Amino acid sequence: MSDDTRTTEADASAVATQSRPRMLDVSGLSAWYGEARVLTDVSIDVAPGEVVTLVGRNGAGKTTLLRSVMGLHRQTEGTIAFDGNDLARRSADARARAGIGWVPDDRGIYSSLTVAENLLLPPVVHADAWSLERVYEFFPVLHERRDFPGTKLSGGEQQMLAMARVLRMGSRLLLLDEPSEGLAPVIVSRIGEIIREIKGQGVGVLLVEQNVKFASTVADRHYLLAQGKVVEHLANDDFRARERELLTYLGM
Amino acid sequence: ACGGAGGPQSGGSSKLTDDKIVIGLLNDQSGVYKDLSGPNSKVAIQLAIDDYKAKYGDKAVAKDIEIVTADHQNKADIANSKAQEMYDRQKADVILDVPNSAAGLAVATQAKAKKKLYINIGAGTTALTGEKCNKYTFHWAYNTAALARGTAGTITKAGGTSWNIVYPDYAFGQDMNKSFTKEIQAAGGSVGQSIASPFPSDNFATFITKAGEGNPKVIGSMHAGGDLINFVKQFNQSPLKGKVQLAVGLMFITDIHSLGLDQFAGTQFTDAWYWNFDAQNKKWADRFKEKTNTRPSFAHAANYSAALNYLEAVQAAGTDDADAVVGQLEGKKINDVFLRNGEVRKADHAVIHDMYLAKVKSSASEDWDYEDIVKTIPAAEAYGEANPACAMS
Amino acid sequence: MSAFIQYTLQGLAAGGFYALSALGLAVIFGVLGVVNFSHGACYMLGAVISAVLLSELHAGFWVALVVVPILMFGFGVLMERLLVRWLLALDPLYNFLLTFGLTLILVEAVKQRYGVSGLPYEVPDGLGGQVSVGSVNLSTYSIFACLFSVVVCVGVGLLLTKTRIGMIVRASTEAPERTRALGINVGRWVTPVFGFGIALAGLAGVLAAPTRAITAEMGSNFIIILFAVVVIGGLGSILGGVVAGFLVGLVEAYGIAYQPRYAQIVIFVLMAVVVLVRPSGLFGREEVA
Amino acid sequence: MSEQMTAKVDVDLAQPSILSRRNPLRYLLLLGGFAVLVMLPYWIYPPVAMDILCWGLFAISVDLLLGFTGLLSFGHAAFWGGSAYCTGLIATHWGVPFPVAVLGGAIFSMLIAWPIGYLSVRRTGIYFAMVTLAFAQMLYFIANLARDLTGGDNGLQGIPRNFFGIEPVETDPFYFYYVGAVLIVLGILLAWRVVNSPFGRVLTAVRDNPARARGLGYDVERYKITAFVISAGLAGLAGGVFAVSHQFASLQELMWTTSGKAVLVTVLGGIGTLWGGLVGAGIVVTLEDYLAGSGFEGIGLITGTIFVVIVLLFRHGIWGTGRNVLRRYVVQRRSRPRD
Amino acid sequence: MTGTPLLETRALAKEFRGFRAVSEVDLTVARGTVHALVGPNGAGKTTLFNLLTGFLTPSSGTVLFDGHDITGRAPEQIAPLGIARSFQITSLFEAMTLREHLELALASPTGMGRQWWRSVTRMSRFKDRAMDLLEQVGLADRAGAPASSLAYGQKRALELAIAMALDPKLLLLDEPTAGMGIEDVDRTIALVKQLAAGRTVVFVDHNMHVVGSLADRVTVLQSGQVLAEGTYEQVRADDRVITAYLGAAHE
Ligand SMILES: Nc1ncnc2c1ncn2[C@@H]1O[C@H](COP(=O)(O)OP(=O)(O)OP(=O)(O)O)[C@@H](O)[C@H]1O
Ligand SMILES: Nc1ncnc2c1ncn2[C@@H]1O[C@H](COP(=O)(O)OP(=O)(O)OP(=O)(O)O)[C@@H](O)[C@H]1O
Ligand SMILES: [Mg+2]
Ligand SMILES: [Mg+2]
Repeated sequence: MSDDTRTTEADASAVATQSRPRMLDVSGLSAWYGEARVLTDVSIDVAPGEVVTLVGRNGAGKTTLLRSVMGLHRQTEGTIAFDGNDLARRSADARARAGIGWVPDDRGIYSSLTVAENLLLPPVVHADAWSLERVYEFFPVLHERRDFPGTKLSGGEQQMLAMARVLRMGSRLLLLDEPSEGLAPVIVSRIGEIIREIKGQGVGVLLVEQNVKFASTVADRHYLLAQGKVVEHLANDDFRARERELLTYLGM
Repeated sequence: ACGGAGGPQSGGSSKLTDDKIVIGLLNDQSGVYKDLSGPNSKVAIQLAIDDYKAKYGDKAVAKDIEIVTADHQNKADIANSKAQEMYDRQKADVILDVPNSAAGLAVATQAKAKKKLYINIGAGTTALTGEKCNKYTFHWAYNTAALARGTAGTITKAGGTSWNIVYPDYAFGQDMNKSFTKEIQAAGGSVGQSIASPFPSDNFATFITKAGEGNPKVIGSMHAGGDLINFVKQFNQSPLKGKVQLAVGLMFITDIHSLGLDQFAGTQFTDAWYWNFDAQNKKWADRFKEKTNTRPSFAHAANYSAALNYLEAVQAAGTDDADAVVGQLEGKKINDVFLRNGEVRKADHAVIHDMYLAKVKSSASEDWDYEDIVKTIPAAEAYGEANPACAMS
Repeated sequence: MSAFIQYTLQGLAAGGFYALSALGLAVIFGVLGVVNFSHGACYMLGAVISAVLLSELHAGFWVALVVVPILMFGFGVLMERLLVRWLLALDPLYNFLLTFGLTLILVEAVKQRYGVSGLPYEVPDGLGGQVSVGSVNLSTYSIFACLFSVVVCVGVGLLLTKTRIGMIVRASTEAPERTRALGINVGRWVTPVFGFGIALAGLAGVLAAPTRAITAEMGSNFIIILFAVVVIGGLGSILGGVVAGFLVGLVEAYGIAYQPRYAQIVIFVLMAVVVLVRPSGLFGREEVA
Repeated sequence: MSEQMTAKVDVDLAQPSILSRRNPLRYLLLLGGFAVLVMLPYWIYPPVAMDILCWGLFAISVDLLLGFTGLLSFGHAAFWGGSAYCTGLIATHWGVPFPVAVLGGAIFSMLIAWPIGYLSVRRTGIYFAMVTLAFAQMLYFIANLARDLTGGDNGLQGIPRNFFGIEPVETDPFYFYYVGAVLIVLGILLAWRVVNSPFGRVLTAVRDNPARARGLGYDVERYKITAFVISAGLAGLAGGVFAVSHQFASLQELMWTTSGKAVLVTVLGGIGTLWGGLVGAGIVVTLEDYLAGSGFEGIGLITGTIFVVIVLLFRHGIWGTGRNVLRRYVVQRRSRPRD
Repeated sequence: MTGTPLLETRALAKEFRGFRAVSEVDLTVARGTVHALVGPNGAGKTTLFNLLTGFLTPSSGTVLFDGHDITGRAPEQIAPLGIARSFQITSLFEAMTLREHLELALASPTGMGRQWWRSVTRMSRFKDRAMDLLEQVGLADRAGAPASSLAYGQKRALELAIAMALDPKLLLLDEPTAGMGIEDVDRTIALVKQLAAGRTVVFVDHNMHVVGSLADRVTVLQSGQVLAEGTYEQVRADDRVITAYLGAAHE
């Protein structure tokens, strides 16, 4: 298993995470859809106040990894721990209440709920949660459109709504699946600001991104995923330095 | 006590088709008429067969008598194909009962086409002895015209001279409305308004208000089944209760049984037969109860009577040939447990007999003891002249 | 003029009852997206159970008013757990068909057990008689039934729009998995709401028992009128259902007063007009893609 | 865009027909079907056999909408019953040979289907079902009120069965079956043609994604209305033959339970299978006929249970399930190495 | 003829329950150009597309296509005039094969779709053209597969092929590269370039790389109104555009 050794080496050399307390700890995770194995022995971790990205081609298994952490994909092996507690026996809603927030890749806005209801739906799980006023201040368009059905928003506005929703929960670990997709550049950079801000409050972020440029502006570390395996693990500086090379390597 | 006049002929060599008599009972065994007639009619017919066999013993023309039954579910199309099947496949010599007008009329068409006997009991429509009458079809127990003569005539003559009528807007209700209006006027009364209600309907409050306008002495409800119960319940909650008399066009003892005496107490209606009318009826009702653990409705008694008289006619004709049996039945005068002063009227095949004006008791001494017979309406008065619309063919 | 007032009041009284009867249908559709064809049958069950309570246990109207909704709630929970839930993820047509089949079973079962001609029931003590003002008369019971219905409708409306429950259940039915991931225990909500809708149908049945014929078939035609009510009001809109209930009650009463033969057709004509002019109903949300 | 919600019914039309034109099994099946058609009145009581064909075509007409256009009509009794009455009236008053009367009835159904369809197709999914149901109920009330014409609840009795004076056909259900069957088969062929036509292809597109179909330049509403009218015509054809076969038309034909039964037959046979309707009709009609004579009182229990079980467990119906099994078998055989 | 613009809107507006998603938009698209529509989220780009193609009815204003007023017509009336669109979210007939998709598109203008009395095999007269188009977008080998089995990028390619099949004079593409990796983006750019030969194209995209490589002209929308218009270079340098859309960080 040369891949495995390489990962371990990367782990040891690239970043010194061992000393820090871990918030999310995934180890030896494998996942299947029926017979097809889409994740193989993946080990990653996220510390509080840290932004970690998952980078990889379409179909590499990024979304599957997030869904497994959330407890929505159940056909897995290996362990997932949050704050040191094994999550295996916890349901998705228990995980969410424990402080894991998820922005799905399809945004997951409810058409049968208004914008405001979309925001108010999930429970507040932590005292750091953004207040409704703050959310509206940051995303004035959501305030303006608060009584419209959620899916009447434009594509990009829905993306903002999904983001705003987890902020309002006050989750301490965010799983963001391509949050910049379909957003105007100016909004993308504001999302970047948000991420940096909540990071300061000790929130951990696991970010899946196609937009490598954006990823490198917010992240501390990067895991490179190919065909369901972690093939590289880099600190952000290394990542920037090797950006061209990595892109060709990943076929991005 | 059967008035059959035909002398017994020697049973010896059978002149029966397929050596047996098959009686088809086609009725509603799962729907609204289930209690009124339904499966228990088979018991009644079996009693008739037993009586026939006991009476003629070895001399009986029909030795082997079989009953076949089918459930038409109140659907005319099923009644139609079941009737065909009974006549063709099961070799039924006669079909009995068939409640529900559409189904009853559909079977009459089959009887005519197959040239086999058909004795209707459960349906009320006068069309069976009117425009749709035919040689092989008999109508045994009642029709809407007889109900009107009984109830409307009697109540009007007793002083209920001004009426408002509410009737359900379908063939039966319209027939009833017409017959009632005619009889009320004939008896010297008047009808202020006739109000049609959609069928089916369960909110009658406004209809009742409307029917109370103009201060009539009597409100006539021509509804049946669930509609009738709805009407009576809501009438009892209206201010008219106790001020205006309620008369109903068609009511069965099973309706009283299901709704309870107190809702109906005092209501007058016309019945074709009542089990506790006299000793003869009571005796038969006891036999029936032994087998079924319940009291018979008029339909059960009529099924018994129709089956028995059919067998008597076969006995008299010495064959089950339909034309011969019809010949025996036509014009026959009958007195039995169901038919009093009965006659199989030749002109339209209506089987006329005495009818009864009944009043619902306010308390019962036993289950099913619900009616006081106020008046016996003689057959001729109840049925009037033969239906002129009938061109017997 | 007083006749007109009389008809209007009668229409309103009937309308309140229509509103309550349609309420459960609207609740279940609004929150689960299921058109419950068996709503009429559940209404019938409510009435039949009341009658049975009376004849077997001598428990009267007021007891039934409490007990029947509880029993029907349990029935609804069973129905959801055993049947409806497996089809929630599919097209709503499947649950429509399922509940249609269930209707046949329930009606037949009641027929088998309690016969076809109906069960007796009486107006509860104290609610008999009439209330008269001048020449206008209304039966006390119908006034009670109407007021009771309005109170229940308002309560349910508040419950579903002003509390989190309605929101949660709507979200849960639209996307159960995603809702779970937002920290909401979905299973805990869907079943009771379905049960609640069924309990409302049962409640309407109890209210009907004293004034209507209690037969196995009593819901079969009623459900069609209720469909018209919810289509006019806008499927899934509670306010719409209530307004349409009163509207239908009034239209029917005026119909009976001035054109009795066409009283029932008028309801469907009204529906056709609404569909033509406002396809999503008076208060309906636009169908969402 | 309120257009986007059309029934996402469980159909699997995408797979190409398993039995290609060359496959002998295809012709064997066709031959078998034809043989059954011919032999049916020998095996079952002829009027019941006729009922099966009528209900089969009726179900096919429902499937044309449900399976191929994504519209659940819960008011098809309007067209079946409407035609039954119209056929009866034409036959009674003008004494024409019955196929002509049936044709007249079918045309009448199409005429009433147009305005109903025009109003109904504005709604989709479950709304469509409820709106059609209500319109059918309206027709029921009207037929009841128009007693002079329809006979009210007594029904239209004694519809003549004129057929060029050919005695056996006019009186014997056995011979009548074969003439009626020709009409029904023509209807089935028409349905088959429609489904396998360019028009049918567009219907499938409309069912799957109406907005996209509009974007391609197809007038979605018009296609839906046309499909609705064609379907009504087929239901009318079936209802007309049914009326002539029974020689009457009753209000039962217009009742919503009749619409429900048609949907039951369709679902039982398999939505989107077309032929499934015939299989479903065969089962439901013979079952009803058997139960009517069996002394069993709970018919609703049985039909209701069938409905529930089919919807829960065999959503593809009998034909659909059978076809899937066959397909799996064929695919397995094909993928087996040939050596 | 070449003088008149192919598409022109005059004071076009759309209001949703009192909210103006598009207001007073005057847009002119010259024949044979590739025109990009950019702007912040919710600026009204998709709404504008819906107005142009009849999926929404304008509250006021007019749409002129080829000099004819087409305001308020239904999609099925507008498509035959030669306007085709792709959807922001892929919108296909999931159960149909790729070839059937194209045949359906090719048959649309011929009116064959109304023929219910003919065999569906008549539609295979479009087979050659359909295969041609699939070849062009590199999907020929998947011709018999159902659309549901395609990967995201392939679906977008199929959308383009359908648009080509309609042989429109005007092609409207809503975010053709959203959610694609860099490699697929480049392929799509090449495809659109190929498509644009001899046609007029209007597209929406948030990827400036795509806008830069394709657009002859760029219109920037904000809050339903035109904020700026010009070549890519002009627009990119516009201060208002930078603050409203690109953001200060953007170069
Ligand atoms: N429901 C499913 N059933 C079967 N296979 C699936 C399913 N969902 C995903 N897959 C497969 O699993 C693999 C990983 O998918 P995943 O969605 O995790 O990829 P991803 O890295 O998020 O890709 P993208 O960048 O396109 O979002 C892919 O090959 C995909 O085809
Ligand atoms: N059907 C509708 N009902 C109500 N509001 C709508 C509707 N469609 C769009 N909107 C609103 O109109 C505005 C413009 O939406 P549109 O989809 O055109 O934006 P867009 O420019 O395409 O944005 P994006 O880049 O995010 O896709 C948005 O604020 C949206 O909320
Ligand atoms: Mg993904
Ligand atoms: Mg957009």
